[in-house]
Amino acid sequence: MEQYSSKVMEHFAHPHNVGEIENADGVGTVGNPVCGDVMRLYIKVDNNTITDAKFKTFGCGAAIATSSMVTDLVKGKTIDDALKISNAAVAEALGGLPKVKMHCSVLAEEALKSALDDYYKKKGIPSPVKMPAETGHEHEGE
Amino acid sequence: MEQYSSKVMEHFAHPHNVGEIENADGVGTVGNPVCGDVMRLYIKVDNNTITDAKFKTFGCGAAIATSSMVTDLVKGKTIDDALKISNAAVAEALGGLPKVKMHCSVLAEEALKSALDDYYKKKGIPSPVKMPAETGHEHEGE
Amino acid sequence: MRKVYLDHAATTPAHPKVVEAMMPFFTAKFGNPSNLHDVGREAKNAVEEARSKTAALIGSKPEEIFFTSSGTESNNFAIKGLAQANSQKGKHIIVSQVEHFSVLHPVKTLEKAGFAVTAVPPSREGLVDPAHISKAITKETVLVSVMHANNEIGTIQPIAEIGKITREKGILFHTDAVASVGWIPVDVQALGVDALSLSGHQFYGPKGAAALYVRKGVRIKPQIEGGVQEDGRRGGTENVPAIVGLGKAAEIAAADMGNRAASLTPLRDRLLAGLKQRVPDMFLNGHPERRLPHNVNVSFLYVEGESMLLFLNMEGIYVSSGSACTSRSLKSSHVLSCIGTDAAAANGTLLMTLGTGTSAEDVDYVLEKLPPIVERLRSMSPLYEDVVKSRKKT
Amino acid sequence: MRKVYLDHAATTPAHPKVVEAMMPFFTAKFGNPSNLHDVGREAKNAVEEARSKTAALIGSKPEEIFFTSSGTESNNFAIKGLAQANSQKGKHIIVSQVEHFSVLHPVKTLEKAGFAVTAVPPSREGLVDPAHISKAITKETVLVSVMHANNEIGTIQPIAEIGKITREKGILFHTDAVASVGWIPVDVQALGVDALSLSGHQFYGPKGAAALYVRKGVRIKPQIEGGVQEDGRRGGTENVPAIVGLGKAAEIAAADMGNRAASLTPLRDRLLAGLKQRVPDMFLNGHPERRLPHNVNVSFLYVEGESMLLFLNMEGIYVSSGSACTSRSLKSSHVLSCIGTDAAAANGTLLMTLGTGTSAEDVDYVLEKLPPIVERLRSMSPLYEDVVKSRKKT
Ligand SMILES: Cc1ncc(COP(=O)(O)O)c(C=O)c1O
Ligand SMILES: Cc1ncc(COP(=O)(O)O)c(C=O)c1O
Repeated sequence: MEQYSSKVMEHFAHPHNVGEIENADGVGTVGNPVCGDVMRLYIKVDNNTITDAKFKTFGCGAAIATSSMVTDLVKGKTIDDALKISNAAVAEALGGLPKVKMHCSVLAEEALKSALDDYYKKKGIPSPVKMPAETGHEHEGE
Repeated sequence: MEQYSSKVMEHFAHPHNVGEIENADGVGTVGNPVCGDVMRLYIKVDNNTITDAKFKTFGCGAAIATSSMVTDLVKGKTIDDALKISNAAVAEALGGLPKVKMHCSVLAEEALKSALDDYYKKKGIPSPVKMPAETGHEHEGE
Repeated sequence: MRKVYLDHAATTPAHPKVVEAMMPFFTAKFGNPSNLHDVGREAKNAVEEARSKTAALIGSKPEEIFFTSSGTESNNFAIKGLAQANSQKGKHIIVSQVEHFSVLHPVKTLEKAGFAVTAVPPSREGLVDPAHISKAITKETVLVSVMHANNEIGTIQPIAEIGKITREKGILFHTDAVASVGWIPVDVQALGVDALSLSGHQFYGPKGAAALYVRKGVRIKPQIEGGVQEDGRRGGTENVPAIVGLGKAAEIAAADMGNRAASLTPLRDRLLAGLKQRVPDMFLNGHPERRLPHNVNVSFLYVEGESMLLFLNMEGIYVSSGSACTSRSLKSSHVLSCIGTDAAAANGTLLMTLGTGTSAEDVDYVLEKLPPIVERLRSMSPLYEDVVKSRKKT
Repeated sequence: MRKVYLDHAATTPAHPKVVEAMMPFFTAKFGNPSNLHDVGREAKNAVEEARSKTAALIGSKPEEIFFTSSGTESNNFAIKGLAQANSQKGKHIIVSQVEHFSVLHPVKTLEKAGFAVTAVPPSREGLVDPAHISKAITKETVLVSVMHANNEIGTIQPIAEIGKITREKGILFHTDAVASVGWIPVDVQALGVDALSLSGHQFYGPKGAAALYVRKGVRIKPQIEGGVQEDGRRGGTENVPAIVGLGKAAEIAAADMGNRAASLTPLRDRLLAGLKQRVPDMFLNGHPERRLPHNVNVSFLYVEGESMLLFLNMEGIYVSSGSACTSRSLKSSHVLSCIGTDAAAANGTLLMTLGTGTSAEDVDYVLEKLPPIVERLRSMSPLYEDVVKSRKKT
């Protein structure tokens, strides 16, 4: 495996926005403990703008760092702009991810989309959210 | 390969009885340069006793040492006793030989027998010499 | 900061005396053992001395020891070499499901080449039942391979019992003793095995030297071909310094053997008991008693292994998550899944393996640092959140 | 007594800087590269640095280098791995007759498994004619393997010419460059090869570390299976110290490359010319010009190699008789017999290979000591006796 970037290690060691938001406007939980990663993302939306985001993650170093980064990225964005955040953008903001850990950034994107989807549903608005294609985990070795 | 004994190295470094005997009473040449060993043994016989023996050998350390030893062993022996010298006796007198070099002692026995055979033939006596079975070289590795 | 290396199942440092023994063979005594001159002879003698010492550690004859480059190579050599050389007897192989991949993958390769394979499942504690082996044997069975001790969960198998069965039936028996040699007594006669793998870097020898014991008279097909080395069984210029180092490590282990288990077992138990006391929702994997004296394999619910490993690393504590040899793999341990550990829990597994230099203070340092890490990660875990909430409800 | 080691084709001492580079990795930095913690990371980084240095020596990308334990293993891996992974293309292999046994034996094993093999004969000087390779190619040909330089007779093959042919026909091409890497420039791009073997101990690196270059995109079947190491291509805990040493040796060789051939060639020629002057009935084996700069392979008529070797040994001169790698074998060199050297003469062959530490004084010492040894042995030789007598007659 390639090494984690210092940015990844920073976000892993001191993750931003850890926690829950009581009565969140949107919550998304994605992943599967069997595969080793579960992310839950909470958002608070005010006037079409994401005013707060928090997460809880069960997973590896990259999973925690991407969760931290994606919550950083969405705060202050309109929901339309938030929808445009791709996994590549999350990975890039972290200074890159090891190839075998790219799926963590996909999971972060999924968690965000899932939270936004939940927001639309709660609002009763038809959801424009398209979930990214499930890439699956690249299983190294065996 | 096992190591040569110090006795072998002694006889190899300072072989006894190297040379020719002019007008020898018996000469035997055995072996094949293709296989890496040729021994020629000369004997001088007086009154049924081997009074001198010399050799020339093309071959490895063990071939030279066994030649040296077999000539030592036969000197002073009656031809009947000389006929009883076996390859095992030559090897033993040298403190043993590496397994892959045992064929050299066989060659030494053959050389002696061949010289004795020649002696009988020159004398016009029916030869009682039985040549030892050709054991062939054990080829190690490939 | 204190540095506590608890990953001895992955690799050990070479013993200082091992390094000292190796040093001359890089430069002053650098010969190739195949050469007849003094420079080669010196190297040859050193290799043969190491062979004797390695043999002495496991109760074999020197000429039954074949040096290889790793435990992985020894296992490949044993499995493929024995099966190929004896296939006239039959084409059925029996292994346990908890073998190392360096046994399982060669077995898979043989399967593709026409061999039939039975993989016997272990118990919940990782034990292979000799009766299961017995039942699996057919007329076609040519080889049984069961590891001596499992490198992940530490369970020690009943090899002598299995050896009795295979001997009775005239079937070849190989054991992968890479995880146990040097840590607990291993004797090929007592175990009744025909082949046994060991690896130097697993017990304070150097990397690059390992061995396969093959009982005299047992046929094995060379896998690295084209050299007269190792009696024609394994080609390639011998790694003389590493082989010398392996010999030295074997000598040291033999002398220290009584001491090793005696001093490691209480430390292992201190670590496990301390963790149990401090961390809820945690359990031991493997057999509680029949286990390697330096092995602690525990699963922490609701947290993931790599993140624990990385936080421990920041504290100067070095451990493995999941399998010692495949911790770069995302796939969780096949051993844990074979013994029925829940997949999510398996993802929260740490493997801590102590060494001869581990002190009680080291253990206490881990007991101080690890529980808060688990706690912190649980506070970030959605799985834990769900559990807490559901507990509150009931 | 002066000590003159002229057996560098058998093995070289590790360069002092190589040993220095290796030292920390036995104890202080002893980690297993597969581990994610800092101790493992440190080892992993060292291995990757060594990979880059090794790649730089032969003009490849780092990710095209796979570390093994010996040149023999690299050759086994290349031949079996490439043939097995690409057999859908065809089952015909072409080699030269003068390949090392670590190529020829795996080829034989493949032959037993259903491959067809063409072994191309060399010229009297040991050269393989590219036209012969071209002619031997069929629709079924999947792999060609011709060594870069012969370890016994020193002949350097026209690899780039053969590479052009194989490339044109889309056939895989492996070269065993164990005898040449580190001594003469080797560039995988210029040679046009898909795979190349090299071995550390052959050029001042340590024993136990070697490599196989495999061009990116070329499929190869692992031979030592069950590990994630070396990108899943070659299992087994990496021999970190030796790999670091190989990297260092590669770095030193790359820097010193221009110098090596330039300083060795005149010494080689001085030795050969001096012998020719002093010893009658003697001839050079191999190509007079297209040969390794440090290789002198000569046959002395009427005397046998081992006895010369042993007498030289007593004078502190260390050489090989016949094949560098199989001098424990009684069978005389297959290389000499392939190039048509008379069998009796082949038995009187000495292989003297110089090194970077060899001086003109060393060469002169050999020129002083060797001729009387040959003379003495001839005086003891029945073959020589016959020749002298028949000469007298005429
Ligand atoms: C041309 C050639 N190939 C392969 C080998 C085998 O290499 P190793 O000794 O590293 O196994 C040798 C050894 O001398 C060699 O000269
Ligand atoms: C039980 C077992 N077998 C085989 C191996 C492979 O040994 P090596 O790392 O020397 O290749 C290991 C490695 O940890 C092991 O634990």
